Amino acid sequence: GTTRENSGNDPGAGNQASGAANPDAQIREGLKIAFLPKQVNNPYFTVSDNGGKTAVTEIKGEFKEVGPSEASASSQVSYINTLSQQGMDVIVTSANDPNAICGALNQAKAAGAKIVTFDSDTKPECRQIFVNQVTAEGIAENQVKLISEQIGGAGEIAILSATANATNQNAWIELMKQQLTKPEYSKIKLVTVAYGNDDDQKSFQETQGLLQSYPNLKGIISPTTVGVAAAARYLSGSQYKGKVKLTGLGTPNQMRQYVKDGTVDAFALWNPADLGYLAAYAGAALAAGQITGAEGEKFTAGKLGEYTVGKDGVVVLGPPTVFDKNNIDKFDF
Amino acid sequence: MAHDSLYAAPSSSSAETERRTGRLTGLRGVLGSWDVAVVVALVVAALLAGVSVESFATGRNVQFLLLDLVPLAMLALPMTLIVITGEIDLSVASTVGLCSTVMGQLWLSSGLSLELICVLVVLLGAVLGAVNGVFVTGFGLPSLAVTIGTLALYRGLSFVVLGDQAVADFPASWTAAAVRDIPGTSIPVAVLPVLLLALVFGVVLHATAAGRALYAMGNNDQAATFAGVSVARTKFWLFVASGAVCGLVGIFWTLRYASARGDNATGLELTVVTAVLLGGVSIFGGRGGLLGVVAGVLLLGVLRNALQLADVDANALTIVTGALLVASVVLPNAVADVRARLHRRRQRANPVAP
Amino acid sequence: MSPEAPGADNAPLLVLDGVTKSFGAVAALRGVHLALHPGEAHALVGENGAGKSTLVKTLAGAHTPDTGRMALDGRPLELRGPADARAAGIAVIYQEPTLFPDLSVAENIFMGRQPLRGLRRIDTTAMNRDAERLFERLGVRIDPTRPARGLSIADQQLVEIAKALSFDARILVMDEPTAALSGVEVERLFGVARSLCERGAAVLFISHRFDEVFDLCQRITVLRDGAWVSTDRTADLTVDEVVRRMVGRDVSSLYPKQDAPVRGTLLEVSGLSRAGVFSDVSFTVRGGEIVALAGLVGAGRSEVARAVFGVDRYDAGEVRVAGRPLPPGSPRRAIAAGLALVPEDRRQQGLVMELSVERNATLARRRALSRLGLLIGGAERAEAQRWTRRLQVKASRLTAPVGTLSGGNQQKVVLAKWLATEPRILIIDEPTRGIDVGTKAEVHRLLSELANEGLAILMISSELPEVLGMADRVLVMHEGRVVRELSRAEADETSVMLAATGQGATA
Amino acid sequence: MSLTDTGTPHRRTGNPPTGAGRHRRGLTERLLAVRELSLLLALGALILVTTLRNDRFLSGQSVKDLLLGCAILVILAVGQTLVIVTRNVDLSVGSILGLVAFATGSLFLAAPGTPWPVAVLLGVALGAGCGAVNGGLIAVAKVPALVITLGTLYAFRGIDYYWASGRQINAADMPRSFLRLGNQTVLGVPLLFLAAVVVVAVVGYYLRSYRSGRELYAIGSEPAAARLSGIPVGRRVFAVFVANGALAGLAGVLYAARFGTLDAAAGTGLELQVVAAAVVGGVAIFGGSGSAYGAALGAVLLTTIGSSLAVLRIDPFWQQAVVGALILAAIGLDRLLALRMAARLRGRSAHGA
Ligand SMILES: Nc1ncnc2c1ncn2[C@@H]1O[C@H](COP(=O)(O)OP(=O)(O)OP(=O)(O)O)[C@@H](O)[C@H]1O
Ligand SMILES: Nc1ncnc2c1ncn2[C@@H]1O[C@H](COP(=O)(O)OP(=O)(O)OP(=O)(O)O)[C@@H](O)[C@H]1O
Ligand SMILES: [Mg+2]
Ligand SMILES: [Mg+2]
Repeated sequence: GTTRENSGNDPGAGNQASGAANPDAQIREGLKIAFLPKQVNNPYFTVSDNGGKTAVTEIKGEFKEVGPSEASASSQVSYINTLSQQGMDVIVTSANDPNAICGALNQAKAAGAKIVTFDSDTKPECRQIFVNQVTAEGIAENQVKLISEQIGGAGEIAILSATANATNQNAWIELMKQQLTKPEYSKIKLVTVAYGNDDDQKSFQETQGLLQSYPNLKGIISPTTVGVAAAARYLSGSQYKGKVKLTGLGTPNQMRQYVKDGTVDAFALWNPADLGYLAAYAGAALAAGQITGAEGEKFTAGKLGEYTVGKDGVVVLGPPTVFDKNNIDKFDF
Repeated sequence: MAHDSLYAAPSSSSAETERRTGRLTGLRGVLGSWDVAVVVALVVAALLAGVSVESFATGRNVQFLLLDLVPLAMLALPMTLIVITGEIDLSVASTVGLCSTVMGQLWLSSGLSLELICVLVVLLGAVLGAVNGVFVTGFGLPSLAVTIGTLALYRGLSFVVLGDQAVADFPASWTAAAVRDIPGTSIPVAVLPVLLLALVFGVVLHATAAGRALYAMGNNDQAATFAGVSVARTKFWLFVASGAVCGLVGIFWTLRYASARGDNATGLELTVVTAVLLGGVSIFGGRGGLLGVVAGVLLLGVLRNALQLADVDANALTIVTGALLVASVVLPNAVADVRARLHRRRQRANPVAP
Repeated sequence: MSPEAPGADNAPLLVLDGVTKSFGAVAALRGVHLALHPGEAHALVGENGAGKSTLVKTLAGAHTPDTGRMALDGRPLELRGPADARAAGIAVIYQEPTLFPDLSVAENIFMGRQPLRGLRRIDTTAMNRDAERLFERLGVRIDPTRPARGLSIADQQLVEIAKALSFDARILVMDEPTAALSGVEVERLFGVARSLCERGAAVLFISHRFDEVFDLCQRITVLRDGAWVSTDRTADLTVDEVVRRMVGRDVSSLYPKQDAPVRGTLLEVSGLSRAGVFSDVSFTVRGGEIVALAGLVGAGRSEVARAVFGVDRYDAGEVRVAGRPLPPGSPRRAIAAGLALVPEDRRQQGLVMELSVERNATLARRRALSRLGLLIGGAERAEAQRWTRRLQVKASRLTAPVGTLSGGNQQKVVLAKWLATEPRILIIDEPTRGIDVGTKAEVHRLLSELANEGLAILMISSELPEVLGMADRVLVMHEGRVVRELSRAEADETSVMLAATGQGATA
Repeated sequence: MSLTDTGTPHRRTGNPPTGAGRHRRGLTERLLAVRELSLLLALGALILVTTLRNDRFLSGQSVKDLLLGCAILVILAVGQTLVIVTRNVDLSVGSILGLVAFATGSLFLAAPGTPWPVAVLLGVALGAGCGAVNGGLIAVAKVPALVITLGTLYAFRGIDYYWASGRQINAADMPRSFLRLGNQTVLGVPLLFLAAVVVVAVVGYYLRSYRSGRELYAIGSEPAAARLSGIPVGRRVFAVFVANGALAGLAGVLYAARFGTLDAAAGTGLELQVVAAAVVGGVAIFGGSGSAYGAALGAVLLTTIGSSLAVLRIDPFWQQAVVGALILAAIGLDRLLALRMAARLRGRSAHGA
């Protein structure tokens, strides 16, 4: 029979960029670029897709946003099929599952579409470019630094994550644990990771549970927008407000209130609109043949300037922005 | 769901019987039967989509459409029989999820061959179905409540099995086989087992003594018992069959998406129930047929696919699904009501001489 | 003849004039006239399916007549629903009990009219007390606080009666209220009905038992095929005359069993017990023989039948069919062994109301009718036709839902269903409950014929004439035990009665 | 002629009636009380075990959190009880809640100065409107509630999505006075919980002590009989759906006040939790029995389990599984009680009682 040993799978067969890039190629007008977020109805993706729309308008292409109303890989597959059926030039997507949509993406690629992933990647061989909001290392470093500053470099902390199998979150958490082994953080102890399932109420309950289980808790990192908002809301209405520190990844609009009322000192996020914007440009560059997804290729992304394709076809947006009392009113998303 | 219907007990009120027969005859007069009506709706929808939606009527699209429908169609088959007996199984999607994660876990850590794993997964599905069956028939609990319980239980267990992992390294030959076409056509191979199952379930339901018994117990399980039908045993085996089919779907799902994870097929149960009801099966049991359900599944698929291709918002799709379901039950009744009213008016106009 | 005739001595309370009602193609009522006078009990008789229950439901506001007028106290009455009928002072006991199993008996009686205390809240204490008083009037003891679920049919019927009485209605309509009752309760019911009449109420009474009709009622209206035939004073009528008007010909109301050669023992029950229901029941039934199981309502006869057939489990004892032990708890095996059970409650146990007459008639025989596991449509239909014809089932088509048939015709379909299995042993529980005279004789003739063909028949019946006329042997049950076995010669009204009431029992 | 049994004592089918006027609790009611008691015991045991493991579970803050956490589910479960008792079910409550919550947010966006009572009223009205759509379709077109509300589950949610089109409304968009509703306490008890208690008390008392309340049980117990006894079944069922919609609307407004962050997905999947709470609380899924108090206790129990698993740091993966197992246990217990009662009734009516 077929067993795992003899199945001859070769995981991580890198991204084979085909053909040669022509850095001077022109982006033609009327490129059909489709954005397929994890889920429509998710404000975060609405913002980033709008960034993409801005970019597509700049290059005089046709923009379209489609997607499932619930964040599942299977419905994403059916949308990818529809898009390839409609003859899209570029599909920009954020994967609900790194593997599940691979088959459909490969089929779409074979039908002539260029594939860009953003926010959440698939396996590298299924797409040409992954536009990463920030490197996982960057996030981990930033988050640990923020919490350490807030709790004065010592004490127990916990992490409130999204779902237990969220790829991003898990990678970040792994790297945060590595960060914490550094000597400057030696007095900080990570006691647990809780999962709020990106569900507001669940995250709220989990925060509550954390505080009860760990009376000495000094800080919480919640690297997910839903989680950090729920945790902030819990803290702001509880006796722990201001005593237990909270940081994480959140949007300024959601967190503004809690920054102002002193529940939260500082948190971080990249600009999701820029992320979508960059992804659209990367897709256009691929379609034009300016890049193929090989390491070292360069392209210009409108107002954001020039970007270089890194290893495995990854393009990094840049370091995250830290929001605090002083700058939060300058942002609206 | 016991024989005493949720909304109004059959037969005990003749007003009710009058309405029901009115509905039946009314339909028969207008459309032949609900089955036929769904088939007609399907054909009309497909023709309209073919004409008005670009790239709908292409081989590739047919392939996509059918592949997307395989799990729904498979699950709808045993569900039809279960609903006809007056029960319901809301745990199907969670059972699929649990079968999928167990398949992943076995593949990841057991070293067993995939063939054996598949057999084990189908067995597991049957066992999970049997658990439902024991609660419903053995302890005599309402299936709606039991399967809401196992809906949560099985989904929870599927997260327990694989946790935050996703198993994705299934052999390419297997994952490719799940989406392969029948040579020379654009019809996926996976459609064949669905057809076979549909045939089996169809024959059992419509042409065997057991099928008759299903309708009888759906309407009045006590009378069925008195007529020598082993109501409990039959229902038990239906739940087992449903579970086994969930196992098959779990395998298909895992291979098609090359990914075994805890949240596979979440929420599918409502779509399955929608398809079955759209196909004309009465939620109270005792009425409906398999042809209608198969047509209902296809109708749902065609509409979704066509609307997606026509770039209709996912939100509108949600509304359409809901509206379709409501219309499918409201319309026949409304038609029958109007006819009955007309009939009465005519009667009043020229009364029978005493 | 005008509906008010003959000799209206007082103005009628309620008048129905030219009432028509059809269900699709079936004309259930065709221009019916009826006048109910205050202080009088009025009987409505007719064959099964004559339209009696339909008339009752029209009076109750549950059916809207297609044409025709109703008048109360000379003023036109229009009923838009049962609530209107109640408001008009019409109380109805339907043919089939309509209780709420989850609610307490008292609430069942007073639903919608519960006694209130301050802030319009329900006064539960007063309600239970009132219910108790009602039961006292009826001379029965039912705990008003117990749920209605689990009441025997007789008790359900009593609760229905209590409910109707609680209205203090001006018009009391009773659709076969006595079908499930035994002598005492019937007497009590009649006592109450008479006292209502004395207070100026009008009673409409429906029954297939003529002794009751002649006992209680002052007038009799006969319906035939939905049409009004006659209304007369009871004093001017004889039973035979009424029957002739109902059926349109002369019938003998009883058909005594022919003597048939008695063959070997087919059914042997020994030491059968079920805790709290029956104990140590033993008897045998031979081919060609009709054995009657007599007793008062609640004696446990139906329970024995159900246990023998395998619908209920039993704690001890054994059932043998033609010498072979029958495994307990499986009606399927029982059918395979040649047993058939015509249950007492056709609505719950006998029929699948939404399925067609045809499907119902072949339901118990569905396995035998299939070839290689597949059912053959033609064979099913032929089989259904054969039996419905033989039993003269009146139905518009064989594909009509059986729920649309009249009570008596439904009963015939149940019989058809079981005779179609060609059993060796037929257990038949209240074979003629709710069946009109003509058909009753027909059923009796049929039973006799079947016995002649060698069937062993165990018949449970609460009607003494039926028991005495049909049975070769009579087993009398009292409180869950067989207390007496009487041969045909020994059995007469007194001996059966004495045994059934537990007096002079020598088991 | 039928058998006459002149001279025998009356057949007994129940206990000899006790003296009139003495207050007795009916068998039917006593069964319910047992059900509610067992829920309270389970709840007590759960709290005890959790507290033994972690004494902070009973701290003021934590109790406040618990009460806050269950309030919305309690309100929904009570509304659902009204519906289930009539042998119907409303699967669209989650969607109604989401729609109303988003509407409330939008209201404050459009008219920031709206006083909060107006928002509450409008939310309740919108919920009642949604309920009227359900009830209208069910009562007028005479179709099963499960199907209709499964349809409107999609439809209302779709409308919500459509309206929101990916927008989010944040706490900052809503007036403080309104948000305080979600957090404020009166004598240490959250306002939200008090609202839930009022709802439970009113509905519970109504169901038990008013004619129309009892009629709901009658409808659920035997709809055809209800119709024949002159109960306006259509009107009552319609009213029940409107009431449930209104309660879902109220829950939606409270949700907005409590969570502050609103998008179109609020309340997704809540319907199964609500039905589960009612079922765990002893409301028979096929109508005719159950009480609002039981359903409320069921909701409290489910929420407490959620919190205590989090506190006990039980692998979160297990949580859903535990909830599922609990539902099975609860309905199993109901069945057991019912069987015991049936046995008792049989014993009572046995001969020579
Ligand atoms: N709801 C219904 N739909 C169709 N036909 C009906 C309906 N109710 C009654 N009928 C038909 O109307 C006729 C009269 O029925 P009804 O029940 O009034 O008879 P009945 O006189 O009460 O008979 P029985 O003595 O058997 O109770 C029958 O032919 C019956 O089949
Ligand atoms: N559903 C039930 N639940 C509890 N006890 C029951 C039930 N049905 C019957 N009993 C009890 O069982 C005993 C016998 O029942 P039943 O009245 O059916 O006897 P029967 O002799 O067959 O009378 P019938 O003339 O009504 O057929 C009685 O004591 C009765 O109270
Ligand atoms: Mg009748
Ligand atoms: Mg009996």
